[in-house]
Amino acid sequence: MELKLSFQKLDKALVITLDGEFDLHTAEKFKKRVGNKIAAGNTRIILDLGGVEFIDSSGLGAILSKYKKLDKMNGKLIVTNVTPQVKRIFEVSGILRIIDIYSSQKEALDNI
Amino acid sequence: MELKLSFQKLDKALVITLDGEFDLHTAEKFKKRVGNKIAAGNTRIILDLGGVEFIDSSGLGAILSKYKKLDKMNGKLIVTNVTPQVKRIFEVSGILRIIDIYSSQKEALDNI
Amino acid sequence: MENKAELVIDGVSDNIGLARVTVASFASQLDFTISELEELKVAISEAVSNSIIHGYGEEEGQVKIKMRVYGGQLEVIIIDQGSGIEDIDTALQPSYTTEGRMGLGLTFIDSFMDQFEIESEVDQGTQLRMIKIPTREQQQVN
Amino acid sequence: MENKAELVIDGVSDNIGLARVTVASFASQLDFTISELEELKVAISEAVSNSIIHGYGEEEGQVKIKMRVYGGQLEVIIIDQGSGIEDIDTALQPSYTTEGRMGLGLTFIDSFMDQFEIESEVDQGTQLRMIKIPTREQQQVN
Ligand SMILES: Nc1ncnc2c1ncn2[C@@H]1O[C@H](COP(=O)(O)OP(=O)(O)O)[C@@H](O)[C@H]1O
Ligand SMILES: Nc1ncnc2c1ncn2[C@@H]1O[C@H](COP(=O)(O)OP(=O)(O)O)[C@@H](O)[C@H]1O
Repeated sequence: MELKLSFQKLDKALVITLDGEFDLHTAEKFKKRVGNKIAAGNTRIILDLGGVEFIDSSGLGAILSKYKKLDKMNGKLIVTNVTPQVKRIFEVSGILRIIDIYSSQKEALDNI
Repeated sequence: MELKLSFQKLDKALVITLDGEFDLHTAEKFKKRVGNKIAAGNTRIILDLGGVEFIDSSGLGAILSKYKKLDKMNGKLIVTNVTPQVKRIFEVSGILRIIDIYSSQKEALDNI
Repeated sequence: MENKAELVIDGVSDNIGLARVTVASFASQLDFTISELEELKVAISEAVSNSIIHGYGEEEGQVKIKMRVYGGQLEVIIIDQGSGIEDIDTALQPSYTTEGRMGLGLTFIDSFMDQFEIESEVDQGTQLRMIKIPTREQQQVN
Repeated sequence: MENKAELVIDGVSDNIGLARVTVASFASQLDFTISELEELKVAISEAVSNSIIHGYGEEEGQVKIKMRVYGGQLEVIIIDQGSGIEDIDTALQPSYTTEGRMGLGLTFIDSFMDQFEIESEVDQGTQLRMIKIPTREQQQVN
């Protein structure tokens, strides 16, 4: 049960694509690696969740903590390509009122 | 963990397509349903194993018992579309010396 | 027909995925939809994570997951011998957390399972019992 | 790092798939290839089937599956409290079966696992211990 992170640096933003399962076990790795990218000056982040097969409140918490961190720095974190399971978790948690979801990377880029 | 059987009656043979996992649990169902088809006069059978994701010695035993039954009746049972896992099990068991495997339904039909 | 199984895991986060996979595989003998199995997985993930983080924290310990199918429903009981919960009513409030987390685990379990109960004693441990019934089954019954 | 888990199932054929899935999921923390995981699943399937058919037959009983990862290898121990094996050497012969089956279960286990041992006592039960080591791991060591 792993979570793979890939990074793509664009002019306007850093796109981080996640593949795998996002739970307590993999949240640590996510927080550390994304934390490093933020520390290195990437304050506009698009999270592509198209490959996330599972997420629970630990995964959600990891995303929210990076959102808050960036928000404080006047940066931005938005999300794209959510699967139905991820969407459901975003809805039930109420996090949709905080983090914006876009249906494609292109749309996300237009709005970051 | 199920095994789905579908039947296609052709002029020369009955094609039985299997999908799922073929173990002790599903072997019973296979034996009963294929036994009924044989009793109903289908003595030339092509087993399409393209959808078999798992097989062990119980699944193999179920196939062999139908092969033997048909052999005694001057009928025939051949196999097609084996996945690498199934092939491996056929090889290690030595059953390749008894039951013929063909790489496509067409080739199987030409040889039944 | 009744059927049961029990999984005991070391209380480390590596094994949370194992718990999800095992329970979902056991549950597949009932007529759950894919999306119901997803909900079940979330509930299992939350409960096992709670036992690991809150129950055991830095301590070592094991988490027991009892599964049973009877009367067309799935029962899962998750047991730890960890720190226990002082005030269950407070713990159940959405956003309440003692560890700077989301405070959503028990809320998700409540949303995604048909029934759940907690028994807990401080320093003894926590037992969470959950029931899930396939909707297709419920419709047949009513 | 060591990690362990234990699955106990009712000894019915419905649960053989569950045993395969659980062990394969636990094993995935090591660097097994897909085809090694397939081999592992066959071995588990054979061992659990043996406990159900030969160990318990018409009787009810439970099968315990202990999994452990240590030193880069996977250990699986499968235990029943069934009829036991009278003569292990004979049971190990390819094609030997007492139930009109293939007599290939133990042969497959021997082919697909790196190591296995059987302990058995008549009317007490059978314990089968198996080890599998990822080839990629073995290559690194040698
Ligand atoms: N198994 C457990 N052992 C001890 N405390 C628990 C356990 N499960 C839940 N709790 C307590 O209940 C609180 C709320 O749990 P939960 O809703 O899952 O939120 P979170 O895990 O995000 O804190 C936890 O913060 C913890 O104090
Ligand atoms: N768990 C067990 N309990 C009792 N007898 C067993 C057990 N496992 C194996 N045996 C005996 O060993 C024989 C050979 O086993 P195996 O090679 O798996 O072939 P098969 O299951 O096809 O008979 C069985 O027929 C049975 O007599």
